[in-house]
Amino acid sequence: MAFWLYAARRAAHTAVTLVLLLVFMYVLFRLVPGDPTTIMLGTGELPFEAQQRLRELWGLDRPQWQQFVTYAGNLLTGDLGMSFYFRRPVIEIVWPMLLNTLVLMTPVVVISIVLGVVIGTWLGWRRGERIEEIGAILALIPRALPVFWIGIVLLALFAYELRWFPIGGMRQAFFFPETWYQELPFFDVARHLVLPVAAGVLTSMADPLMIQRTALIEVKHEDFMTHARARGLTERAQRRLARRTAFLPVLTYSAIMVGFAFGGQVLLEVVFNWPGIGRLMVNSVSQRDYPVAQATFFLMAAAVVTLNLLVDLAYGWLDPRIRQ
Amino acid sequence: MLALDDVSIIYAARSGPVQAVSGVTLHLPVGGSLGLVGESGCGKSTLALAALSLLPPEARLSSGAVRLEGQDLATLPEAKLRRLRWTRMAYVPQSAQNALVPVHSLRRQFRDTAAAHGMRSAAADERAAALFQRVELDPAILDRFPHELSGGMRQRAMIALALLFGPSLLVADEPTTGLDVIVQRQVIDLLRDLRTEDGLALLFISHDIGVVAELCSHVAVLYAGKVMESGATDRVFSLPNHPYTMGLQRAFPDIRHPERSIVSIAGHPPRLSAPPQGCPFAPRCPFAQPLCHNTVPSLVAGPDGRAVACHFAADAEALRDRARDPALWDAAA
Amino acid sequence: MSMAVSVTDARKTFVASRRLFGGGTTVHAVDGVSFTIAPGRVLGIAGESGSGKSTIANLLVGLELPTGGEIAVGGRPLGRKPDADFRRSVQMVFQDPFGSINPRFTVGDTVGEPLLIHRLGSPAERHARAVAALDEAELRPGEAFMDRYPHELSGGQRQRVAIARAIVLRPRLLVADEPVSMLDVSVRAGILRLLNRLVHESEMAMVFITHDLSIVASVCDELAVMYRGRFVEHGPVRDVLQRPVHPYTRALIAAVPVPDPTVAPTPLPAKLMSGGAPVAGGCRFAPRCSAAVAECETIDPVLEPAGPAHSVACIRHKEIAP
Amino acid sequence: MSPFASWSGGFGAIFLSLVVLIAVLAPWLSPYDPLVNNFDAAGQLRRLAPPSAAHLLGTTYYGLDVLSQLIHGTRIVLIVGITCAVLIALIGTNIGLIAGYYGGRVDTVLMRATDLAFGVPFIPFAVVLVALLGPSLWNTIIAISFLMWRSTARVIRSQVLSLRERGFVKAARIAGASDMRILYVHIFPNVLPMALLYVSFDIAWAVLAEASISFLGFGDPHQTSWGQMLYLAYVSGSIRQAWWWTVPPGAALSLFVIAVFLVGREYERLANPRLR
Repeated sequence: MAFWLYAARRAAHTAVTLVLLLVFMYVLFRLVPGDPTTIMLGTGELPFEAQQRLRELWGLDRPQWQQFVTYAGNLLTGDLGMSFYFRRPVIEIVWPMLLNTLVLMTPVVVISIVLGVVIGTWLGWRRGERIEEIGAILALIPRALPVFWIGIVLLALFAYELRWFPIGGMRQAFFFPETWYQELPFFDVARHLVLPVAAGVLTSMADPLMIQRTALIEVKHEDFMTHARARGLTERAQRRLARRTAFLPVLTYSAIMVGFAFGGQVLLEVVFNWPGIGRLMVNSVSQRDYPVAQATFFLMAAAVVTLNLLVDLAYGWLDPRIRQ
Repeated sequence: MLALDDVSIIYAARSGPVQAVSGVTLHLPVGGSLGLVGESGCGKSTLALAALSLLPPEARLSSGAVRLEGQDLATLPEAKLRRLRWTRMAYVPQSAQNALVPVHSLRRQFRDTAAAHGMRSAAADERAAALFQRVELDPAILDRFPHELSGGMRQRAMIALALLFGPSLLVADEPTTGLDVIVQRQVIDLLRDLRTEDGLALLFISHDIGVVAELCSHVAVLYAGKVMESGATDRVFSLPNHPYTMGLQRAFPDIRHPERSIVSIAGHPPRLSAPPQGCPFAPRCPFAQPLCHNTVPSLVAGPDGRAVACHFAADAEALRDRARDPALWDAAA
Repeated sequence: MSMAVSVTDARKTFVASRRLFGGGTTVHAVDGVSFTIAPGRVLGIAGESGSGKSTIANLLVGLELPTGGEIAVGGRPLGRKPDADFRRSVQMVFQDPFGSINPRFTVGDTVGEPLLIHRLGSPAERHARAVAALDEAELRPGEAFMDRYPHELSGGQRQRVAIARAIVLRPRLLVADEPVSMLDVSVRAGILRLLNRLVHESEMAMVFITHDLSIVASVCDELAVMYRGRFVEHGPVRDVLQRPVHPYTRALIAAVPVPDPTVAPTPLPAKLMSGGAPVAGGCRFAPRCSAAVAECETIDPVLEPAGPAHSVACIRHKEIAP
Repeated sequence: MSPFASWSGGFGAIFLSLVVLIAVLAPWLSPYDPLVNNFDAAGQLRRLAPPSAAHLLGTTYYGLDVLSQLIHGTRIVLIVGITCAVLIALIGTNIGLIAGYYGGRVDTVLMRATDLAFGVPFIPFAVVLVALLGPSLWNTIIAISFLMWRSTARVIRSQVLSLRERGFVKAARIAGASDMRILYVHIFPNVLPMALLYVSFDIAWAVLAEASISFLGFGDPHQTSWGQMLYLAYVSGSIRQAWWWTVPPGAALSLFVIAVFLVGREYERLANPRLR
């Protein structure tokens, strides 16, 4: 089957998932006791008349499905409503935070997958050697560590104790460069990135690593690897072949990993005071600022669904069998 | 061309070492054809891999030597061995479905193989197109992926790939198993042509004595990792000297004689982790005597280039007469 | 005499390669097949993969429902859905002895299960019937096998367990789908002889599906050769094997390797392999047939008599008959 | 198989037994009530006291005994781990079984639901749900189980898809077995090893998830969980000096999860010989 047909089908699939996701969110955020008119004012001690006017204004008197259509339409067009807390359009608050989140998340995900695949291939290829056995068990350990705890330990050690890195945030309020390289525009942000990225990579590297290792061990037993050896392929070419085939499960996993990465991201942002949407979400939930909470949740979910689609497309590209 | 001298192979299994092949000696002359027949688990595929020096890590050559054109493969460094593979000896495995790289087009697999031996992509493409014509495949198929082809097409593509460097030895391990009869016939015809026209030496492994009879001038019958009988195919099949060969032959139906009843051989092959003390076939042999259960018969070469491992090889003629009666085998089963 | 099985114009179509929008291509896996089998007789159905022989097997045992035609077992037609009676009257033996028995069941559980499902007899009676079925399948003594697990058995023994499970309900029809093709050569004859004996000593009929024409003679009474969803030749087994009429049957027989090195293999006609797709409304074998004439492209042949009990679907059968 | 590998599985098993023992005996083992503030002789709150004979692992900012909290935390870990794993296994296995066996429309609907569950970011969802329903241990368990069945469902479904084509399933259908019988007598026992493997990993993930939710401040305020200990250490700003407050709960959490992984790995090794 042609690749584009496969791509179209996956895209249609994603659209359906996105709609379902909107329904899911609509229901989820209506689990809040009372309705927005009462939440907004905290106590709900508003005169009945005024409440009624607000209900009409916000369309809360219309049938559920109409409310949902308006809601979905608004979200999809970027009209995320007003923040109860900041009294500003949600989009203005969320947008810069989203960019900050990507600044932290991209290196975490990319480095984790690259390191995981490289180390996983190495371990899988060396199956049965003593170093591999120890390596495989060592690789389990970081997967078991809670990311926020690693963050705390890193902070206590490298920020408070050794003072090598800042104790959190993304930029320093009053930063005076001492040498030339400190004057580089991204230097300050990079310095703030080191600890959170280290904590993130340490904990999210383990999964791609273990998956790549397991897949490689399985691939090594495949007939086509014996045949590749029979064809006189060099050790390097054989390993490239194995890595290429064994990478497919990692690719599948990377879609799931993005979902997890947002979870880890929330924790990282809280521990390191990173001004991203994860921390914003936790704060807005605590402050019962539901429009903001909803918007951050939607953005994360939409990002996961979109990245899932991209991974599916990459899979279809790399594995011709899947296109059927 | 290819010589296996007293080859024994041991697998390290979970339950302990398993002697998959013991003391097998085989010779395949230049341009010759040798069929290995036997039931599943008799060591056929292990021997094929040993002939290519491709044994998996858990298996090892515990004794003997495999020689290709006089060179002992075990003594060659890996780099030399690698260059020998595919240029001098090629391999057509049992399942082309699993042996072709699933994520690469056929063209890519030709090119990768070519690159491993220093041939350029353009030259590889040209050669691949010519070879596809040789195996009666449309060269346009080169750009397809293995899963897009039928079983017969895949197996022929596999053979074309084996011929990339015009090797002098082809090891084919059950290349027609799982194919439909007409497609199987096509593959057999192709292999026969390669043998007679291109002078390719063929080591052919099969459980089907009919296919071996059509394709190979010489045959070795394996049982429990040992050669029971070997020699020229027409001699072995017309005058089998070993009771196992006789039974195997009687177990095979012949479509020209639907009235002939086929037999089963009682029992099942021995477990190689705990082989019987005497002749491995003794527990299933209708002619077994106390001697057979205690002493392993050695493979004795006869005058006509044949060898047989049976204590009663001298009485073969009488045994053959008795083996013709299906009641004999039924009584044992 | 009432027939154990009668199949009239059975059809099964599948929708293949579904598109993103709209329908897809229909494949006629079985395209108008009729036959009857008397109790105690065996019909062999031979053909290459994709000929529709496995679909017939699935239709006969109710794993799939026909899209047209009628299937009746013991005179009772299969209605909209197979009912308990139908389930009791047909059973199947599968190709793969390793996949066809639940690895977590003992032999006794496996063989006794059909009795349990149909709530036949007390536990003691069920046990006795399962032991008897094992004995009949030549696993003797049956009692000794009851508590064993499949992994303790050889391939041949597993296939006998599968046969015992199939006969424990005393079905009217047994469908054997390539029952020996995954077994070692040395044990095939035993299984074939067992099936042969079970059918011919009882009122049970059998359909024996195979791709290997060389073994049909030892089990079957009649043989039908299938090509692209149709029977192209049907007759007494030795008659078909020794005097095949249809060009396809001839090619199939010629392609079977002969275990005699002194006999040169019969060459196959070149057109057999190079032929393209059949023309609608014509003979489906015509593009690969070396005996085809222009008419073959326009006439879709039906089975017609070519000898006693022997029929062939070829418009030139009289001219090309041996 | 190397002794090293089985040694690691044994270590995991011993550690887990120890945790169960501590959880059962928690009231007798812990020297203090984990939720009662401790005062010194002068009546002063024992704020951030370093480890001593009286408080083997020191005290918290609120004057609570760290060791006692740690000991009581094992109970939360086991309740959350086991309850979630059972819920997840029940939901995931059944969805996988039903989707894989029935196929067609049922499969499409259930797999869409699974896709949706994969599309929802897990921790943010749990935080929102717990915040909306009100922080409590039970709500945390619901929030965790509500999404985590997804991996189990997918894996079990793919196993069922291949089992469905096996002869013994067809044979059962031909013999007239009901769908329920085929699903739960024939197919289920054959997917059980895989389901159990996922149960072991789900215990680990659920415990980590509970810790994360508690660390974000949405845990049950009336229970002492290890995640909550870290939350309080963090928000009280004590992480720079009170290592005795931050290291033990984090290390205990990690060791518990490692132990679960090691036992799961050992089990996988037995179930899947290829990984030996």
